[in-house]
Amino acid sequence: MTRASVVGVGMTTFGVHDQPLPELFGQAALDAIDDAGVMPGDIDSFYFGNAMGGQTENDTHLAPTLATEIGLAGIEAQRFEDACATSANAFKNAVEAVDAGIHDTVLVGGVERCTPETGKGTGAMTEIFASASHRQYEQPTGLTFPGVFALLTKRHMHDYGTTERQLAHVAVKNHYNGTNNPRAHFGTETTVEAVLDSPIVADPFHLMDCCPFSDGAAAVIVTSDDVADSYDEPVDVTGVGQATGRVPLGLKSDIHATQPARDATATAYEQADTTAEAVDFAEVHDCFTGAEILASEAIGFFEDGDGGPAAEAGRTAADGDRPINPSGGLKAKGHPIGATGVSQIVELTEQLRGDAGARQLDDPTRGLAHNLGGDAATTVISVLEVRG
Amino acid sequence: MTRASVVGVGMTTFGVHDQPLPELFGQAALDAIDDAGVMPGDIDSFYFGNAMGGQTENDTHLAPTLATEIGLAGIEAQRFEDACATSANAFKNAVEAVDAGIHDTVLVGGVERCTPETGKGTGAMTEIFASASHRQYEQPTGLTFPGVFALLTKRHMHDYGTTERQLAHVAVKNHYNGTNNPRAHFGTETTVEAVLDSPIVADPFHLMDCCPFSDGAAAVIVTSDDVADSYDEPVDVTGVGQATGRVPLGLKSDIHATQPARDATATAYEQADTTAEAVDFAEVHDCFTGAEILASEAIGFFEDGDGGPAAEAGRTAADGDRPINPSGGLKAKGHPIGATGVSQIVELTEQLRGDAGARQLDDPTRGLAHNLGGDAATTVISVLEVRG
Amino acid sequence: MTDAFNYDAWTSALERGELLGGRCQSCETTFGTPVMVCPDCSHRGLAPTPLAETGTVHTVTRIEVPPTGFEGPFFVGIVELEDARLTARIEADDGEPEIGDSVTFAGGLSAAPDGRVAPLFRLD
Amino acid sequence: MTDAFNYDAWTSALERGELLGGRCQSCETTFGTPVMVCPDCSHRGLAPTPLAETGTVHTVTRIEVPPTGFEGPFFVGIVELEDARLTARIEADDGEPEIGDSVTFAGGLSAAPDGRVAPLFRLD
Ligand SMILES: [Zn+2]
Ligand SMILES: [Zn+2]
Repeated sequence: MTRASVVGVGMTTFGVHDQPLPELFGQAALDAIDDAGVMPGDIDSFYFGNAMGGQTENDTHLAPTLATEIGLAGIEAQRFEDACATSANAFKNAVEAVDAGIHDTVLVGGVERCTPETGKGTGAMTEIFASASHRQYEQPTGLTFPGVFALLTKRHMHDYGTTERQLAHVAVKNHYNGTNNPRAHFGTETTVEAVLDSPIVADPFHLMDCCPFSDGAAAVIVTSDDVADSYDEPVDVTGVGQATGRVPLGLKSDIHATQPARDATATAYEQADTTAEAVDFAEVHDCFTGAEILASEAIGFFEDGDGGPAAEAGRTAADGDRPINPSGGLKAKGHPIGATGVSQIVELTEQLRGDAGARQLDDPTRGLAHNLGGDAATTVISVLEVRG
Repeated sequence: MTRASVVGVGMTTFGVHDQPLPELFGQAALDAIDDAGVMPGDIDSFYFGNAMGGQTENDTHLAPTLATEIGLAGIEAQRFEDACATSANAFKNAVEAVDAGIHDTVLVGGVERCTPETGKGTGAMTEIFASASHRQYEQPTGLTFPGVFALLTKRHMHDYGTTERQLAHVAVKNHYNGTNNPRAHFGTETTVEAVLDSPIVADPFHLMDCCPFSDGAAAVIVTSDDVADSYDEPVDVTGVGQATGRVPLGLKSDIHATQPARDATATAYEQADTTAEAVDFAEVHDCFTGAEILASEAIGFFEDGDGGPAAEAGRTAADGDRPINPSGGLKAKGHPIGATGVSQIVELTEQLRGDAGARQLDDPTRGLAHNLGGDAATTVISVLEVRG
Repeated sequence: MTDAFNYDAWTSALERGELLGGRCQSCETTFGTPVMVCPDCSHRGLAPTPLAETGTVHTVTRIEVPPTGFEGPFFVGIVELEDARLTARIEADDGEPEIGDSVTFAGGLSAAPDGRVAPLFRLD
Repeated sequence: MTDAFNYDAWTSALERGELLGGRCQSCETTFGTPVMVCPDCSHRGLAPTPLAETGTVHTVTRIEVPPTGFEGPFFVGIVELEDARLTARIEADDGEPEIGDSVTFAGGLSAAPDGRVAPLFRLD
């Protein structure tokens, strides 16, 4: 069952940008509008994601400012913030709105600047990212975001025998995929040895296990199923699930299950009337290599504990049987927080249209996006399909 | 036409609180749940507003943390930020969702801490509030938020002859109303002379023309019209409009029209099939006394230019013909940014139920809430009515 | 489309002491600051154009309680330069700027703690 | 309901060198940190209860790149104290704490730049 359709996509390169947030977002949004061929007057509402503009740039209340920049002043608009799941949550709310008939056509997008262009260095950004962990029960320990996923991954390694080498294979694969993506932050290959030789950030994660700080923007035009027919290349959204989980970490039953991802996946598969087996590829939230392993299990691509060996065996490569992150993922494509969720929708759309250029997979018909926030306590899962 | 119903309300006192955001919010949310008598398992989604927790307390990704605190871990959740219109926008999205059948019953709420309990003093908070004005074209001038509304109000004074004395009457009336509200930040009366004798913050605004920095939380349970019948005291939401406007100020055609408020009001009245004349009272966003004058005209309570004289003549007092801010408004009740929009819904609900105690108006049947963000570039207007 | 008129172009000009606005190449309206799409007619791409250097005060306030890093008091106003408006600092040798007063552009002012420049006008 | 067990009670105890958890008065589960509603059974109001002072490392990481204001490297882990878990600093005289290692509560640590206290454990 089609819940909504994506009829236009736009995205800046991810990397280092010195433009203000409104202009950076404007590039992606105008590209999405042009790609769809939508008349601005036909856009009913603006679902916007930005995670940390207040902290990094003293810039809030951005929705009306961005709308003005792209000629949509006056439009209904709302800004979402759900840590790294920010713009996927905007997307989920937009899909629900057009599915329920609240709107016919909406603009969904996100923007973020995380590089030193904001004036903030690694220590300050590490502190800002830590704001997504529990203020009272986690931040005072000095826990960082690499540290959060390190805790989950170390327990996964203990329980299943996942190795640092397997983690490194995730980075190697995603860097390779990034070389085929002209919008990727990193366009160079790496090796298992280079990953393992890079300095430790939070063990078991080396620097090369971590996604970069990136600047960038992504936008999509979402319409209702019936309106979609009037557009050239609609791609259908057949399921969107979202769930939260317990915070802080000490309250979770099984820390590496990333239970919200499992709950959201179950919802999305049920809506789409599909199963993991029938999903051809996925874009998952590989903020750290270990996060991709956990995600590959949570979305049902592999049994629990098989994620590490599968990565090492090349099963998640673009030419493997379970491709994950053909875009390069957060690791190589980059991770401008509030833009990441929608950038996954852009990648799914381009792959399903057959428009993905050098990184095009072999005729996929169904893709999944997995975007998480915080310690995965917010996770959004979206299933997109070639229009039937 | 009923779009949704409010079946439970909860709110902390507004003032100075030293609890963490999750516990402060928890008080209001559990009170709303108890007031409704809703089973936690019947709550489908959580629409949450917080404007500046990242900037004031390095606390983001709050929705799952707050859900955990009140026993709702796992629930779908999303955080909104639209400056001072933050939680009214959460409310608007929630009303749309239950109206369209996406959810049956949702929790909507907001929380904020703005007092020096966060560790931030007046200069730092003034800088944080300025983040809602244009980063590139307004902040570098040193423009503050009192300054923004001072610019609008000065032009209104020039065009219509509005006086500082009329502005002061707004403060006097709202302080008086606050003495009848046990949850108000300020519980003392003031005088026109005391307002005019208080130091200038940004002319024409004296300190006593400005709302305080407050901490607090507010929450409501919103259900679909048909589910509402199973609750004791539903109050119906018959219209919710939201609109944005141009940013920065230099692009607006008529700066004191607060055009988004007029657009959102038109939408809300049309949905509710009503007019300003048929609205018995309003809670409006009086962050500064001048803002209440502009709002009273934008919502159609008075012709343009008549807002000042009407305030001076006592027409907006609780016993006037057009009562505005019987709660004391932001000026006396307080303004914990992300909680303000929902706290207006709490006041409307209590007034329409006849539960407002010493500040109860004479049998009102229809009330309006006006909550704006930034320079009014986001405005949400809600119309609530006694259930027919 | 000519070279985009954007924040970088606007602020670079201001740092050089030039005040540029954006002129819509379709409806010919001039705006005091850059914007990617014309707010009046939805045309994309405004062209940089020198703004009138004298104009009037559309509205003004004296900020007595400034944000951290700024020294108060000072005047901020919206100035009207032919059909364009923008937010600016206004200085006066004595007296206070009032609505309708004439002002003249006096360069860029770097008063913000991060060094960002704002337009400065002086009361005539 | 007894006096609410909240952050203030938890952190005040930690500052005195006491480690309190919250015990659900309905399902009797113990949690390492306060929460207003029992996550397991939805009962309201956990009662403060002293946590076991020795336990095991459930998971741990060595933070080499700390946030501003913290001095690295240091170890952060989740410690398991009977049925309760919480996030804590772990110190080791030599060697590295590993999953399954025994640890003992060693008071509150004020390492955060804002002075907030965190539980500190030492490797046995
Ligand atoms: Zn034009
Ligand atoms: Zn229990």
